[in-house]
Amino acid sequence: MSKYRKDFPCYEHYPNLAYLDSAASSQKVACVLEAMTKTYTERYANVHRGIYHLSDIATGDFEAARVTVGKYFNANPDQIIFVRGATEAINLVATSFTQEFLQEGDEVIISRMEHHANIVPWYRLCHEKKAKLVVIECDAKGVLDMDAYRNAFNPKTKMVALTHISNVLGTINPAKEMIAIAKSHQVPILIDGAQAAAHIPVDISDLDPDFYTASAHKMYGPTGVGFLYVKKEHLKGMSPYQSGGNMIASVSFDDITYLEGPMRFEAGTPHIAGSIGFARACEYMMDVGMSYIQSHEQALLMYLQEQIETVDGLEVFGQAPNKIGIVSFAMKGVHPHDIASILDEDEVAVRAGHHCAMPLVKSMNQPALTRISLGLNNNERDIDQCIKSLKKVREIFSA
Amino acid sequence: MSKYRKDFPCYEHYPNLAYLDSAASSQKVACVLEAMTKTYTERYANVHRGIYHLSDIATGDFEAARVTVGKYFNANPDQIIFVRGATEAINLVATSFTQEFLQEGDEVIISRMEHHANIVPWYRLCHEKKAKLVVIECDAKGVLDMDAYRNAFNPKTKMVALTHISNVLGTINPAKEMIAIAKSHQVPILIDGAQAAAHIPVDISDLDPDFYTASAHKMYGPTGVGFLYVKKEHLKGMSPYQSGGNMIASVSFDDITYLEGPMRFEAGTPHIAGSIGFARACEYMMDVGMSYIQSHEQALLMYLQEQIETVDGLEVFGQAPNKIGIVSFAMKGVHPHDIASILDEDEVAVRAGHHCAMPLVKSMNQPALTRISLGLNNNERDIDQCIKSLKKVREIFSA
Amino acid sequence: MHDLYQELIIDHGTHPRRFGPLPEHTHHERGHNPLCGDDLTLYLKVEDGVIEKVRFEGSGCAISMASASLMAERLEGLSVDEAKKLFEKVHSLLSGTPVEGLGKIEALSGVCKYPMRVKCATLSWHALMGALEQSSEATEK
Amino acid sequence: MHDLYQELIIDHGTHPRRFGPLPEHTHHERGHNPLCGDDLTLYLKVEDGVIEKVRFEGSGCAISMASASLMAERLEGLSVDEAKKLFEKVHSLLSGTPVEGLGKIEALSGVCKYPMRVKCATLSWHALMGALEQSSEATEK
Ligand SMILES: Cc1ncc(COP(=O)(O)O)c(C=O)c1O
Ligand SMILES: Cc1ncc(COP(=O)(O)O)c(C=O)c1O
Repeated sequence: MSKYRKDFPCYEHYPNLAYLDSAASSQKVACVLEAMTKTYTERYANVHRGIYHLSDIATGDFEAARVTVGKYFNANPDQIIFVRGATEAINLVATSFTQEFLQEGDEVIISRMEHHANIVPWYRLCHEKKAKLVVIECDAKGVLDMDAYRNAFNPKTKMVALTHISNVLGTINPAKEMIAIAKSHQVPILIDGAQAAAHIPVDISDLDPDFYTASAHKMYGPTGVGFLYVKKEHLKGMSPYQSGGNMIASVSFDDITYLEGPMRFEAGTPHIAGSIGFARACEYMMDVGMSYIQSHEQALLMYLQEQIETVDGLEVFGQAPNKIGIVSFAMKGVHPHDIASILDEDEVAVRAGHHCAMPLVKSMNQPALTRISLGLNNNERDIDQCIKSLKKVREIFSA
Repeated sequence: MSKYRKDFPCYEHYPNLAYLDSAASSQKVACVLEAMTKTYTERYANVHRGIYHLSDIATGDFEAARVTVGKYFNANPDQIIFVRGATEAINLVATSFTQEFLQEGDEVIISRMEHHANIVPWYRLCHEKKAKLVVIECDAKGVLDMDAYRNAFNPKTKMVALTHISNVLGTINPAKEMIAIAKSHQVPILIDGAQAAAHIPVDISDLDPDFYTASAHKMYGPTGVGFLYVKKEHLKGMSPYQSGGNMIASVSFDDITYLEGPMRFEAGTPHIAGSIGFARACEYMMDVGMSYIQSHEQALLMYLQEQIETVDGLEVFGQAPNKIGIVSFAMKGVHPHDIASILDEDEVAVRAGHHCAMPLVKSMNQPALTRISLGLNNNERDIDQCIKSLKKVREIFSA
Repeated sequence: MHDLYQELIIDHGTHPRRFGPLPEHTHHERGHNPLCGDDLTLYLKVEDGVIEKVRFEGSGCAISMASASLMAERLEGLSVDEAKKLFEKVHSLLSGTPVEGLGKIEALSGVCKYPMRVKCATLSWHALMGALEQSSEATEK
Repeated sequence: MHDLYQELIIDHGTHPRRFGPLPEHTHHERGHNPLCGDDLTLYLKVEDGVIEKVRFEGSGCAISMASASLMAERLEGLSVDEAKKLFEKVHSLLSGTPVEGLGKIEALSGVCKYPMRVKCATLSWHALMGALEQSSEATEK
């Protein structure tokens, strides 16, 4: 049930840790850290344009990382841009793509269940352009209103940005359908895969979105890196985002020409070690197998949903039939911060707050929620420990 | 002479490596890698807003890193923004600061010796705003024309962006004087410290620029992280750069308020481990002592300059009286790429090309240059090995 | 015994004293932490430099509610100067310096070990200082 | 012996053959690698499907110059089809596949071990293909 737990060195230091906050950021697997240390000690130099051996192998490793990440998501590496994370990727699209054509009165579709990363850049852009942010609601179970989505399109609709999986509700949205609908209206669509990438198979070639993004740190990988997939037809037309070295073909004070392809959007020295670590995390998950990961996490989710019923006074938000191992809840009369603090005393790590999804949490009339989120590293004992501690919270607060 | 060489694990794998490309990116010290591995294995969780222990210590380490970086540069941590590197920092300033007030006909001062990172963002901004890019030239020795700089100011001058040290010439520019002059005209100034930060003491409080930046990967630190210092009076007024989680105070679909301080400019999950590694690199250099670093590198530079005279047909570019350990040269009749390839066979790693400074290299009427750059890790043997190999190049090409 | 959630904290956190509006207030101030959602409004009736009556309204975690409740109880009858001195003492307590003579408020001392929670405990106290820095609302009008 | 810089390469790299303009050319094409600065222009005089004369001008590293020089020497007298086949063979050689019957051009075989230098060696060959893909300049006018 937990044969991969040993790959996570955090448990050597905290054998009793019940880490239930993978949705915020996952713990790391040893092979990722080894790959990065190896890069830094044996295979390091700046990439691109260096003629000597170390620069050559660093460049090779860096570009091989792009291939591996592409393979994990079944996408052409020539369409994989390394970025800091999902947040940067969405900003990049809003700035270098949508900003170029969005006009006053146009509309951008997002949903109620977006993370701030997929709200604020669009909000700012719409504000600047006097365009309208159209918000698709979800029902009480946390299922996106697909009819509302379908009906939201009109000739003013110029961009769609939707999450693949909600970081609060766990809902797996019907990405393929969402993309097909946008496509039928010739509206480009970005899918925020930050919560999907480590938990369900993501086949970009099959989904065929215009943009897709995820962050490595939620995929058992390093901080400071993620990717943006861009459909080929947009890659050429998009204006550069940040600019500087590494992304130009030639510079004079009167004329500058930019590179084509992913490097056009990778100004400056990239996060070389991070990209290599990211690829190693992808490889690790491919070795484990996405079907194992899914069934492991689904089994734990079933167990968690069953067990959590035994705690009095809990209300769970997010009951979509199709969801990943994320369970957010409110406990009557107890503030989530108090829950998280008490759980912490029992080495149970859960997150409490608005989860960077204020519009969603507010719509539930909650000041904040407590969230349990699962990953490959978890086992049933983690859940038992959490449930036991939740019962303790009940006790303390009903004294 | 090389007592710190043992701190660089690359030499365990390549005992005969003469790594002379620190200006592109430095090799790493072991303690930096250890600090990051420790973060990832024992002290990892997402930062900010997590209530449990691991998140608490990760947040503490991350904020302590800001303090350490501030200490290294003698700047208030509340004015230190973590970014991907110097390139991102300059883009941030061009976008969130200068763009807000630059008007048609205004002027931005840069210099001939800037890295593309400090050219392209200003070029693009000026292009967009129909403003003028004013370029200060340097003389044959590679010394900035300070008279031209002084005379370049007029009421249209709205921004200055100059490098502290040239990555091709090694010239240490008189930053304090440059800043004072800009200040006397009430024009904000950004100093690109990418090449300065690991080689000379940088006292930001004393220099008092409006903006200062450097990248960790050139400071024996990790990839994917750097910092931007922002003067307090600008920090408040500056509009956010990227947006998403971590930088907002509240979000609804009708209104968004942003945090104040550095976090306002750190959207999304930051490069947590990288920032901690960056701080460890700063600590390492503080332990070694900047005066040791400087005298070590100056002694090697003297030796290199002396030895390189013994190679026939070399022309060295950059003879400023005040310079760091960077020596760029052309060899008559031999293309730099051929030089670098032959040196590589002897495990001598030097860079050949335009060094992301095309306007400078072109002004020297060279298609490219070969560059030797020194760091704390180097010793005289590295230089001997390089000189011997350069003589071999001469031989091969005069056969 | 739980460091953070002593009985007194739970009691005041779940049944805050002096909770409610105070129409006859002379000073009031909102304390709001958008990041964690704690949100309260403090009302003071100050007469001749003495805090005669204290009430507060709002919602938040047990720590913030308990801190506000204990503060409200303690403030009534104190002079404005005494209240300011009390703020300093509580500030020290929550920063980890042992302070004596705070009575029930000492139940908050465990909070200093939880940096993420300190701001919950200080919210009402900062609202107090904000309120006292204003001139009385009557004079304002 | 140095893998990359064999005598033949140094010789052709520093004293390129068929170097210079060709006013009577029927095809020409520029090969330019902005990243490393190698820049050459290739001129061909093609008549009745046969490459009669080849010249090139430009500057670059020894590898790119030698490759262009060896190519230019070899091309004269070949038919356009033969030239295209030659390109395929050289492409294989530079990708690391051993190829026979290339004569002097085989001196370039060491390049394949240096990925960063392969594009120097292929520059003139890509220019050749570019030139041949055009219809002759006379017909264009
Ligand atoms: C759904 C979703 N989108 C975007 C993000 C932002 O990711 P990052 O902070 O790595 O940029 C997150 C992570 O919190 C998320 O859960
Ligand atoms: C002077 C100078 N400025 C800016 C940069 C850009 O730094 P980075 O690539 O780390 O963003 C460099 C590094 O190449 C540099 O030498």
